[in-house]
Amino acid sequence: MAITLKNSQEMLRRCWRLGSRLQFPVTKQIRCIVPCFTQCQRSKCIIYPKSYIPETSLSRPPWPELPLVDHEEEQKKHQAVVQKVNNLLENVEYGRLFAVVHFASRQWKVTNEDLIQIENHIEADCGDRIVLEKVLLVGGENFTLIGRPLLSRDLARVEATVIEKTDSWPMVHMCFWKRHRFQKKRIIVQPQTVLRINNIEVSPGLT
Amino acid sequence: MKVVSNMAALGIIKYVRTTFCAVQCALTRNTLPVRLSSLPQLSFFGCTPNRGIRQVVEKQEGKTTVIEGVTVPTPESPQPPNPTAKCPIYQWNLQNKYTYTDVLLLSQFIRSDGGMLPRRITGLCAQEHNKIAICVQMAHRAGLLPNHRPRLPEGHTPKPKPNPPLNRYLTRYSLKSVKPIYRKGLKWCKVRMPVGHPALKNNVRYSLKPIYTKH
Amino acid sequence: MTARGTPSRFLQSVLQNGVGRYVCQLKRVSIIFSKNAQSSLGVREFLEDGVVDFAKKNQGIVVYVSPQSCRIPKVVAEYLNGNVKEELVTNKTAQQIAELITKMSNQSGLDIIRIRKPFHTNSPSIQGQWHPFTNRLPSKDPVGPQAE
Amino acid sequence: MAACRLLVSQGVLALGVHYQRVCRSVVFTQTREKKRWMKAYTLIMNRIRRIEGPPPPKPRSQQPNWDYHAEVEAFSIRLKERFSTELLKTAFVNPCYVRSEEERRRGLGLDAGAAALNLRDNTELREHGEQFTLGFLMDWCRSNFPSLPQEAAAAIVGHLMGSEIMCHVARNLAMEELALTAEFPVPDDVLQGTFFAVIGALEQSSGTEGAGLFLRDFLLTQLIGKDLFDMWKVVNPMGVLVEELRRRGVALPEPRLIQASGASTVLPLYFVGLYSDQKLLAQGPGETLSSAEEEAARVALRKLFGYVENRKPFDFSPAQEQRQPAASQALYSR
Amino acid sequence: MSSFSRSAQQWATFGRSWYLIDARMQPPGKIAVMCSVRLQGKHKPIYHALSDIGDHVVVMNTRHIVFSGNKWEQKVYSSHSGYPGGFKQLTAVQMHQKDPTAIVKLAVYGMLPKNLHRRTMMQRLHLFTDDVLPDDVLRNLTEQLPQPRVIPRKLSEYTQEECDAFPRLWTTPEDYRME
Repeated sequence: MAITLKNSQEMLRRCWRLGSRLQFPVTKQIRCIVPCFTQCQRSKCIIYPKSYIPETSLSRPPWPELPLVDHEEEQKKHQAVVQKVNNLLENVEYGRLFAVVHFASRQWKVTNEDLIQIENHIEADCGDRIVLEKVLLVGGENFTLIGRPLLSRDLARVEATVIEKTDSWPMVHMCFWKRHRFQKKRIIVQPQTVLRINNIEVSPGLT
Repeated sequence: MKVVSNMAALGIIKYVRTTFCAVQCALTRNTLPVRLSSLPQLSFFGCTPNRGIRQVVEKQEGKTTVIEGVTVPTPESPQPPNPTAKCPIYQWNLQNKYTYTDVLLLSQFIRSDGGMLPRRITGLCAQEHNKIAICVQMAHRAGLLPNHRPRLPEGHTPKPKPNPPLNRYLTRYSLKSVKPIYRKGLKWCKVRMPVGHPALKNNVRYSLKPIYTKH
Repeated sequence: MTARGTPSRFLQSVLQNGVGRYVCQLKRVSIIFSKNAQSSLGVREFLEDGVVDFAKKNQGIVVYVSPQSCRIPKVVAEYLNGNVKEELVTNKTAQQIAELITKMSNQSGLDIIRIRKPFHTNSPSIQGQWHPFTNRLPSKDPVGPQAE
Repeated sequence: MAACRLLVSQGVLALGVHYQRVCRSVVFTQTREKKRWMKAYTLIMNRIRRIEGPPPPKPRSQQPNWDYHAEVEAFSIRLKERFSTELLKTAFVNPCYVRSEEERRRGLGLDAGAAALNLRDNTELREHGEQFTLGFLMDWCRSNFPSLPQEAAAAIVGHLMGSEIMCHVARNLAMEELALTAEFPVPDDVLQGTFFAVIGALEQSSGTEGAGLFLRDFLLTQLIGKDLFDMWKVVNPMGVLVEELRRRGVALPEPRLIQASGASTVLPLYFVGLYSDQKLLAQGPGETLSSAEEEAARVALRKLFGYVENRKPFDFSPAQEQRQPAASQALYSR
Repeated sequence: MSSFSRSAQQWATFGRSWYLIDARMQPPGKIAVMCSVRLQGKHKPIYHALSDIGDHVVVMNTRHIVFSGNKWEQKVYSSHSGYPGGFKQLTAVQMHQKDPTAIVKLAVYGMLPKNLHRRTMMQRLHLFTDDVLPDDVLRNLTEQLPQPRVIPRKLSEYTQEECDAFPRLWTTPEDYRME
């Protein structure tokens, strides 16, 4: 059963591919017709395909027709870009880097020598170096590496130092209903941690 | 030799001129394009009125001279992509694919004074005829079709209007018949202003927004 | 509750602490307690158990112990940037006092007030800040009806 | 001021009257009624405080809980440096302190031999430290910004060694309380000198490298977020740019208006581009055409000198780890 | 990247640009949508509701706006002066004849957020009845925005080739006589 299902799926996929290949000449033909139409009218020998529609305001979508994507060309372009960025990274031809890291259930855009403050204590002591491992994005002046969703560990590395573990200011949480003799007051003090981003590194391992 | 009706619209005249030339060519050569031989059949199949240009043929059989009007199949305009359908809109796959802005299409179905050609001539089906009529009306009101008014008599200058004409489109009702809506009503039952025509509701749309006829 | 009227500052650090090396910002702790008052029982206990360990562990912090005849024992912390913070430790256990002193040594001595943004950066943009003419070609064609 | 004095005298007079009354009635009785004199008293005291200002600051060494030796020890440990304690203590002794102390002793009536303090002051250390700092900073500037001209580097070093930055750093390292000076709110130049002396002491006790790291970690971090032209005041950036380009043999810049918006309003925005040999050198926004041109010249200078905002950040990695990356790279390469 | 000085960067980022919109044959609602977005500054990536970063918008040809449906006759603009008997109702035609810029102005005014910035933002909207703009406005302009509605062409505006390119949908019978 499983095999047949697989087969049928494959068949479907093939059909779809064929169809996509067939579509191309058809659309091309339609596009050809319009300019040479006046000539053809004189010679009176046009046969329109079955799906031809004279050009009206609604005969085709208002957006311009996009050319079909050529996979090989796409691959080539992709390769060229990757090669370029790898070269950049290898020769260290970038200046300051920035990164978007996910830490303490928030996303932070950080660069070197930044401070970020987290609404809780973390296990590291003050003065410890930690590595922020969930790196979503690393960018330089003229390139940006975006993870899907994360960049791999050996590609990007963001280090930080814990410089302060402190408390927040006493936030007053006041509840008061008028005419009901109801009020409650809570003073909330939250633990906070301040991190200093020390460095962001990228290694040229892009594929 | 030929009965050619007066053509009203510009495009039609143009078209007839070309056909005329073609006919002459065909006559001089005395041969017909092979492909066109299927045309009489076409007219036979579809119950469109018998169209074509008749040629007078004189035959002498002994003493009697027979003068006959033989229908010469017109060197036809390009064959529609879907010839089995009856209505020209369906023949050209144009159902739900035209609005009031397609002046080239609409101008083929109007007389010289701007009115619609009768349905028995054009061969449109009732719904399409109705829709085209609506579109023609809206195109007139939007000022897209040329001024079809009768010419003023000699020496008559029209009164200068105090204000320039106002631009409008998708106008459904005649300008004099509508009244201003002074009382809009409450929020949940407002009096709406119709825009466009419900007959055009089935038109193709390429956006996600539905066609909205009550503003 | 809205906190707009309260004093506030931005996130900052003393002398870019942590960029090069980390410096503990607490420079001096004075523990003021009474030798026989009930309220400084915990302090006395702490002095017996933990204070030597603490001082050995953090040699950069000078710890002063001064017995006075006072009812309210307190811990006075002085920071590198000159701020002085006083904490009352009346009726606190040794454990709590140890925690308190550790917390003080972890702080930077800046005022504990509302912090407006949880981040601070000196280079806000690496790829260039936006302005109305970003990604626009330099053009000097006059715009307007007369240009057409 | 006169009015204030009058108020004070009146208040004191009223207080005196009350005092007299209290004294006259009973010698010492506790009255349970409302103390009506209290309000006037506090009011006047507040006024006096306001007029006189806060009391003069007292040096930390004269306050309770002060152990100079322990403080100096803690200072060196806190900064994770290996100072020799003798040198460090010497570095904190300013000549003015020695002088004033001797004077004080003489005033107390001690004879000259007993009055003389056997203290070395930090004059030598200060000079040594200053020279070392200057040399180190110049080298650092040259290695980090190779294309920076001499006067710009000098301006950066001057900014870092200026009394403002030095005093800020010294105050935040708690050097103010440790420094032995004649007058208490330590004057800026004395504090700066003390800082130089500390640097000199460090250089002598733990070598050039350690002192360099100390300077890098505490003084050069003050450069973070600083713009080149905050430190190097250039009046005519266009002239500097022209000179620089001429020196490099590039075509001279040609300012062109690229974009403009709101030209006839009071808030216009112009973008001026500097083209050199039909290539865009830099562009700059401004309120007027001249200011935009100046800004463009500044941007071009920053680009030429490699001091743009997104340049490579300075290397502040800790000293031990500087060897580690090489090792790790070797590992990776295997 | 541009490494401007801080003050110059600020001036550039918060500089106000001037947009030009041609309202010829455009419905006032669509014009108003474009205007209100730009007047509030919502097209900028630095938008914040509390910062006043709206741009200037110049709308020309307001005399030649277009209404769909029968709105010229049906649409009613009501106002009340506050005095007894001060309720006034004008149809769109009357309004347009009275003041050719009023319709666009009211449409934009209605689309702006109802707060204290509304009048300030309206002051940054410049309406002109025709395509003749004064010189000091012309000098400010930075960009002309594309028109939101595609103007349909009249039959007389099609070229001969385009007419020929459209196929003849039906053939005329020979015996039909047209006037």
